Amino acid sequence: MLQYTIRRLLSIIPVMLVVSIIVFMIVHLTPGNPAYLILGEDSSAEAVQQLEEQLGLDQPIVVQFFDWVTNVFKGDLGESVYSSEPVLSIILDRIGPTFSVMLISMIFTLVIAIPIAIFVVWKRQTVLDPLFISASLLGASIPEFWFAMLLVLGLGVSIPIFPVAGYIPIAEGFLLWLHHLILPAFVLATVEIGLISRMLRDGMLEAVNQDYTKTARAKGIKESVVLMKHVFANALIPTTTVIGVTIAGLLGGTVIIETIFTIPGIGQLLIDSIHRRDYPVIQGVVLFIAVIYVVINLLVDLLYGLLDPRIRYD
Amino acid sequence: MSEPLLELKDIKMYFPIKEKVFKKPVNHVKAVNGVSLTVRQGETLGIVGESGCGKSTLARTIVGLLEPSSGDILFEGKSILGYNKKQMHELRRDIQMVYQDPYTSLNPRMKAGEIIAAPLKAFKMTSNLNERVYELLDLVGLKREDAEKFPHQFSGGQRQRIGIARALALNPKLLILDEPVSALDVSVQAQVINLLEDLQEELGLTYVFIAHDLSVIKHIADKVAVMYLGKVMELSDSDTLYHHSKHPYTNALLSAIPLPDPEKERQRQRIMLKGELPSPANPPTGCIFHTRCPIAQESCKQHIPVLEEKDGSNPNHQVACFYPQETEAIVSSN
Amino acid sequence: MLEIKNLKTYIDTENGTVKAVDDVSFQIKAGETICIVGESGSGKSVLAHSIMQLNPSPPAFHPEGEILFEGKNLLDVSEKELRRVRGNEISMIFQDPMSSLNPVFRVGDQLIEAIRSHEKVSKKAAKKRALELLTDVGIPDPERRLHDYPHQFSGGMRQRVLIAIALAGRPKVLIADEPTTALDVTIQAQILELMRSIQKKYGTAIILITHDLGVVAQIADRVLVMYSGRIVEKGSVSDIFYRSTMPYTWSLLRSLPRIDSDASNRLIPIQGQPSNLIDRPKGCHFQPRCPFATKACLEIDPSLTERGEGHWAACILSEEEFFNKKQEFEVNAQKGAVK
Amino acid sequence: ACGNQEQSAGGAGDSNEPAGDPVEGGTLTIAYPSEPDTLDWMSTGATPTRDIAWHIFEPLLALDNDYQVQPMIAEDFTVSDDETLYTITLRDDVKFHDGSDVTVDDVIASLDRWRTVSSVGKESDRFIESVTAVDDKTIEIQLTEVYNAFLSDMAAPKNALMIIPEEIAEEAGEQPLTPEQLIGTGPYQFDNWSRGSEIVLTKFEDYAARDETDLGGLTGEKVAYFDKLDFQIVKDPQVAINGIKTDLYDYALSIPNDLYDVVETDPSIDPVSYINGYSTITPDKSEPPFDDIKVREALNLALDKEAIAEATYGNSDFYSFDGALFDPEQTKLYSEEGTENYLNFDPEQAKELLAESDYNGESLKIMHSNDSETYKRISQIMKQQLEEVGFTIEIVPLEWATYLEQWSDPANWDIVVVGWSTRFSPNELGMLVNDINSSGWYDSERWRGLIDDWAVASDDEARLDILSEMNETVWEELPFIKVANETRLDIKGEQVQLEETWVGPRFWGAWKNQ
Amino acid sequence: MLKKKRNLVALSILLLLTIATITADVWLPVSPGFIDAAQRLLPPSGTFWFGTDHFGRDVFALTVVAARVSLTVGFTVAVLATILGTITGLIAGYYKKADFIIMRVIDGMLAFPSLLLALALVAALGGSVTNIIIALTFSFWPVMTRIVRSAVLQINSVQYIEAAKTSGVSDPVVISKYVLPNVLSPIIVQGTFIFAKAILAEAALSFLGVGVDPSTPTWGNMLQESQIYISIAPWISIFPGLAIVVTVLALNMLGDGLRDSFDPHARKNKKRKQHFVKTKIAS
Ligand SMILES: Nc1ncnc2c1ncn2[C@@H]1O[C@H](COP(=O)(O)OP(=O)(O)OP(=O)(O)O)[C@@H](O)[C@H]1O
Ligand SMILES: Nc1ncnc2c1ncn2[C@@H]1O[C@H](COP(=O)(O)OP(=O)(O)OP(=O)(O)O)[C@@H](O)[C@H]1O
Ligand SMILES: [Mg+2]
Ligand SMILES: [Mg+2]
Repeated sequence: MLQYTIRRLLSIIPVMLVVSIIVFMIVHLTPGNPAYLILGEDSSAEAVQQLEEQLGLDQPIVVQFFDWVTNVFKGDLGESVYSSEPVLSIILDRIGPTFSVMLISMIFTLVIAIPIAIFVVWKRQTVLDPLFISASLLGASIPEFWFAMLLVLGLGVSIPIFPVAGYIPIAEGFLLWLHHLILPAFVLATVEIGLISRMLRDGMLEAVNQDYTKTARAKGIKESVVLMKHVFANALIPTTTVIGVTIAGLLGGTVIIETIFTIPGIGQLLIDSIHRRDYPVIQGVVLFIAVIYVVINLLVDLLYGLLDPRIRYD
Repeated sequence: MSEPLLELKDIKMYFPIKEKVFKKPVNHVKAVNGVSLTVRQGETLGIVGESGCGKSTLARTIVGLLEPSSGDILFEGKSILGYNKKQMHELRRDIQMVYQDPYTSLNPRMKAGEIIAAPLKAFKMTSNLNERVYELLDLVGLKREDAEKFPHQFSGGQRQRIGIARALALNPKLLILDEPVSALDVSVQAQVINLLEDLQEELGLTYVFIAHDLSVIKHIADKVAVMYLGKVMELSDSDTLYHHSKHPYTNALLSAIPLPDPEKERQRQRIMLKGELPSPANPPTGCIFHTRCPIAQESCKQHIPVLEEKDGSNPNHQVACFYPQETEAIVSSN
Repeated sequence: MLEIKNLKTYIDTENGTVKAVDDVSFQIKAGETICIVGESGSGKSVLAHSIMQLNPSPPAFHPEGEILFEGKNLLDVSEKELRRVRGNEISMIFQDPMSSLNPVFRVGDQLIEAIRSHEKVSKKAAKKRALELLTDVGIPDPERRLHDYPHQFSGGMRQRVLIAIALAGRPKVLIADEPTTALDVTIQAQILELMRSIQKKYGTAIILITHDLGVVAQIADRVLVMYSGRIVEKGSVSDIFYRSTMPYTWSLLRSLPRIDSDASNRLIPIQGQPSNLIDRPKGCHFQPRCPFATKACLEIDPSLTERGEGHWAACILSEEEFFNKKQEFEVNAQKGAVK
Repeated sequence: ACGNQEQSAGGAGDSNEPAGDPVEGGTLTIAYPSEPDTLDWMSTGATPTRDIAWHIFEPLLALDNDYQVQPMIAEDFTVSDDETLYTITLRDDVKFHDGSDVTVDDVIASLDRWRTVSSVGKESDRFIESVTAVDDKTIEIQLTEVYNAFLSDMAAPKNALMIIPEEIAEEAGEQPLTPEQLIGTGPYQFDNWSRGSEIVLTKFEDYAARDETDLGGLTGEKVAYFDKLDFQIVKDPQVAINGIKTDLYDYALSIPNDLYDVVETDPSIDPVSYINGYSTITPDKSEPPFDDIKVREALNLALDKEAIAEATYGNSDFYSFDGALFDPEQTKLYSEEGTENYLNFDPEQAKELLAESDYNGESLKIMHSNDSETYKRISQIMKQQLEEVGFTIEIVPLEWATYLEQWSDPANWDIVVVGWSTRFSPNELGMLVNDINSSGWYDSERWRGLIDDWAVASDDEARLDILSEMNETVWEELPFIKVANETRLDIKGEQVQLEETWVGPRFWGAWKNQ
Repeated sequence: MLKKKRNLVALSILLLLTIATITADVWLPVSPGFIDAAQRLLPPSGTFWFGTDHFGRDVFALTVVAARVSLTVGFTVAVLATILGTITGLIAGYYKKADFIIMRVIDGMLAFPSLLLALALVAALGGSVTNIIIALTFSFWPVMTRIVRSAVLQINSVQYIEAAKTSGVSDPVVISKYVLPNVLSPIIVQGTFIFAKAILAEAALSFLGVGVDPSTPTWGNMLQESQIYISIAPWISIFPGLAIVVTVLALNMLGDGLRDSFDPHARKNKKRKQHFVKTKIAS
């Protein structure tokens, strides 16, 4: 198991390399130049050139790439072109809010999706099922910024239950933190609830007809227990996969929510850095997201082993 | 006696136990662990044995789906293992396989006619394609209209016939049948067996016939190999085996066959095997059967018996046992 | 002890209503073994599931019939009552041991769950009982095995665990649906032996569904032959094997390759297509495939008639007629040679 | 409100007289729509930088409420009779946020930096001969020739001559100041900048206010009532409004004018408005077709500025039609003369002119930066209007960084739509002032002559003449086409008391009622 | 029966929309982009069914015309991502040797925020429909690859594939005639899902200012432009929002229907299959 984990972690390297090359190419081939941006419209050509030299942007792109990769291997992601802060510390500053939203939205998703799925499977022969499918689709087909706006107007302004925007670090109080996260997390969750409850439902419907489910029923166990224990446990593998991909996707995909709720997260950081052509930050963020992605997928794979004892990695 | 068509020489097939790409295998499943067999033109070799003893693996090795870990396979005297893609392709004309499961071995989205035509197309034998397909359908006792039906529109026995027609399309010399009737209900099973027998007679086919059911094997096979944990334990012509089996495992198998006759059945003595089938990843030392053998001796744990003839009278009867003993024939000669 | 009266189990599908069990009646006494044979899809499993009320419903429903267990009709009792019966009074072993254990829970937990679903016992006591049960069904080193997952068990061991689960509530009736199909003969023999010893010990009534007539010959007291959702013949094991008066049963037996006879005779399959449970032939359901069918068979749908003490068959032919036809047929078969 | 132009959001100004007695303490939370790249007010003319930086930094001289140059860090200043020697004395007690006193060396170093990094400073630099410290409170600046714009350049609120410590000025050189280098003399000091989230300023306890009362604008007595100014980056105006409604924010900038009605009807929100320059349509004059003045005339005649403004700005309180280069409020810079061409709208004549020209319907690119809703809208309406007279138009919205790069090559565009914030001297008229490479390639003897005249103009009257001439030149040569004067709409919570000035968001002298 | 009706409804909605948007120029009374400041922000009425927007444009006309780009983006992205994903997925699933390389690249692509790509492309080349399509294709393609691959892996050891191989059928034929048709169901479902997601993604990109050029109406940029009016002129955002929701719903229904209709015997087959496969589920 340990060996497997290590090996999987090592497989980050090829993924990283692919990601690095792509991101580096994209970032540097995109028009726009931080020197220009920093110095503004009226800057002189010499000043721009000087700044470019200072930032190392005058080097051939291959040299820049190797410099960067070498530094990354040494654990140095570089510094922001604008604030000169180390990229890593910028990312760490921003990851808190993003993780918080993700965490709460995942909790929402699970707390809502799981009972819904179980309920629908329980009532699988009734109209509830097609009704549910439509509802889950609806959740997934509402543009999220639109939904967020409506929610804010409703529950933030008209009936001011929740703050309309902002993020409070958990250090300043758990309840405050939570209070600020509920709306954004809920918006993110609506999309996922549809997806995950549907996955879970499909998995459970598959399991519900399996022989072991009949065995459980034949023991004389309550139907609700059969569903919640035997059927549910067997539907978890595909669901976990989806949750894994979803979490990874959330990392890069919370931009809109972060914008609407002014949460200073990774998504905002990424989009701001792109607009500013803050190359080291863009590269750092993408690399960081990729690492998290690989790690989450690894965790998901390891979780498989817990969820299904038949899957073993050793 | 006819020429050997297929010769297996000490075939071993080990599957590394590993889960992911980077992993070095720690151990191997010794699915087939040194099997040598000869099949002659026109005869039927039956293979029986416990579930998981390596029968299917052996079959898949013969048709080239698996590359054996060691050993050699001769077809018409030539080793086929070194064959390149093209030669392998040519070889497929001669060796065909019929699968256990009549449903899963047919592409559910192809019509019966297409399924049967697929090998013909693969070998570009497309002249008179339709005629040939009809001929094959006819051969296996299906109707022309059936060519237009999808697999799910057939009964189990009919599906198995499609599988056989597909296997026959290229006029193969050798047909490997991997439990072709296990999934079928007894009456359907009878249809398929009859068909196979007729075809053998008409086309002079050679069969390797794998089955669980010893009654079926007895019915169809000329020669039977009894496998246990990747090895052949006893090899003999069918009559001899059913009447004079010598290996304790064969004896146990035979004694466990329930007879469809309540009176005989209730008088029978069975040899109950103790213990569980050992794992093919860690087969027991010495004689692999010693852990369950009712007559195992201390020495069986150390030494490995070879498959050889024990009874001078019958050179075709080979046993891998230090203490071969004939049990009372379950098959009364009546 | 258990009596099935005119049971019908129909299943609604897109293509029509499947009459999977159509007017089936039989009864079973304590300590008795009944085997149900019949072709694939003739409704054996549905019948077994009906007794336990395990058919998914909808689409399954019972337009008619009673399942009387100790005087109560299981079709009428409350869900709660039914749960008490399930596992406790009547338990079932499903067709496939490989998939009938939940792969994600430990074997011990599944067994303990079965025990505790009926008896209010402590976990510890339940565990002790689980150990006993595993020992009973002959699993070596049960203490350790409790902590294993199903995939760590061999097929035979899994089957035995299922039996242990089925026995957890000390049921009065045990229904086993093809418990040995997936196993090879040596393990099959072990399992049958086990069932027999349990029956002796607890006086359990066993309903065994199987394709394997050898198993029937070995274990059954009485046999029910099903065809197309109906019982077409029932009687003692020798009635069926030696004195069958129903062409289907007779054909079935004839189509077996016999290991105990040396003649490598050609096998004699039943002609024609298996019956369709939605749209059944007119008259006798077996009539299109019956070698003895007459014009009358097209009209009359025969019901079970008594042919001897406890021996019933559904055929318009009398015992004598049947015997004659049989003779005639065999003579013809010999004459007509191979075709 | 003080000196608001008549057109300013109807009635909005009246309610915004500070009411009650000032309350000390508390935090003012401001929803700011975009994050500045830097807070170095000297090196960039960007509005976000300016709006925040002027709480931290102070210039030597500054404009008052009437756009008059007044001393700020300077105690006073005199100009010699030949108008080439400027003597500036410094106040005694001014301290930097790091506790050190402001000395002449700091001022000279700041001036030097200003001359190299500030676009306005660079303009002045051409005329500066020497800068000398006379004593530790006095400096003298000797010009090479008469340059009458020098004082207003030094007081310009854009790329300002802000005073920073000598070491920092030297260390930073041409590069923008880093957050650690943000040491100024203003009433608030830089505290912390969480990128992407907020910029926090705290009250500077040792602030040395000027003696006179608040002069409006950027000078006079400044009192910091708040302990903290918290500029939060809030990109979405809807969020900002919601935030004010729910007391999350106290003040929000750049609210779309269309939302004025929402704001006005809500008693908890007060509107704040002030002039904000104008948007322009600038053709590329180096290449066909717009190198041909006829085509430019056709362009001007084809544009119905009233329709453009209405569809762009919505509420008519927020725009006014005026072809002048400066705002009417800027009395000394304002001249209406010469703007007759401005509202000429005659599609028929445009068609004729176009027919006479060499333009043959080839597709023209309108480029704009996509971060501004205004440019986006103007481009779209313009497209419709231009196509009506026979132009073929393709709109190319670009992200700011790309826009900046594309902008310098005439091959990339034919027309750009870009906004000009309020300017305080012709020297600040961006692309008309700098070298022809950054002016949409406007190469005009006439215009250059006027700029030179401006430098030596002796008095206000002469200047107004030059300004009229400038207007005329612009509307005849059409280097760019002005759309309309814009008024910006900010909003604040009703409890926030502040004085409205042309400066915009200026939070000294402001307080929050409890 | 009920299902069939649902499919019919879904199909009619989509067809109607497609036809309406293609022929819009013919039947719409005014040019949909026509700006008329005098008619700004009018609520829905007899003349303007969906009201007017901040430019005085008819929201109904815009919604209809916007379908053009939105459906094009959705359709093209779905088709491209499906084709590319299916090809790579089939290859990765079928050839063990190619699997590792392909999957690492795909992992890299998956881990790569699509937003960055979209932004980069739009920054570099402008917000053209083509660029949006490229960016979205890149982000949906790897997901499709993963799904197809996993389906192929499942089916790889199914006997009819082996049977085909032993019959001498060549790899390309096995892949195209045996593997592909049997993994079509998840492909169709995922494909329609991508269609829906792409429409939403285009809207999201517009929201972030990197969508299709604002002078080309799309549902996405309509929503984006209208968001500040949500409290004063909600109709501007409600109708394009509804259009997205209805289209996505219809599509998903159609996708489900397509999957079912693709194999008319799906239910029957499934039962039979289970019946036979049961004994083979090994540990
Ligand atoms: N691809 C493989 N990788 C690893 N192990 C395998 C593989 N294929 C087969 N095995 C193992 O090899 C052994 C022999 O399998 P095989 O399928 O040949 O058995 P069998 O005799 O055909 O059994 P059955 O009667 O159940 O079909 C089993 O233990 C099986 O798990
Ligand atoms: N849920 C269901 N929906 C529709 N038809 C069903 C359902 N369950 C069973 N059937 C049908 O009912 C009939 C009887 O099935 P059953 O499983 O009882 O057969 P069986 O006799 O047990 O066959 P086997 O010997 O193959 O197990 C079959 O035709 C089957 O297709
Ligand atoms: Mg096998
Ligand atoms: Mg069954």
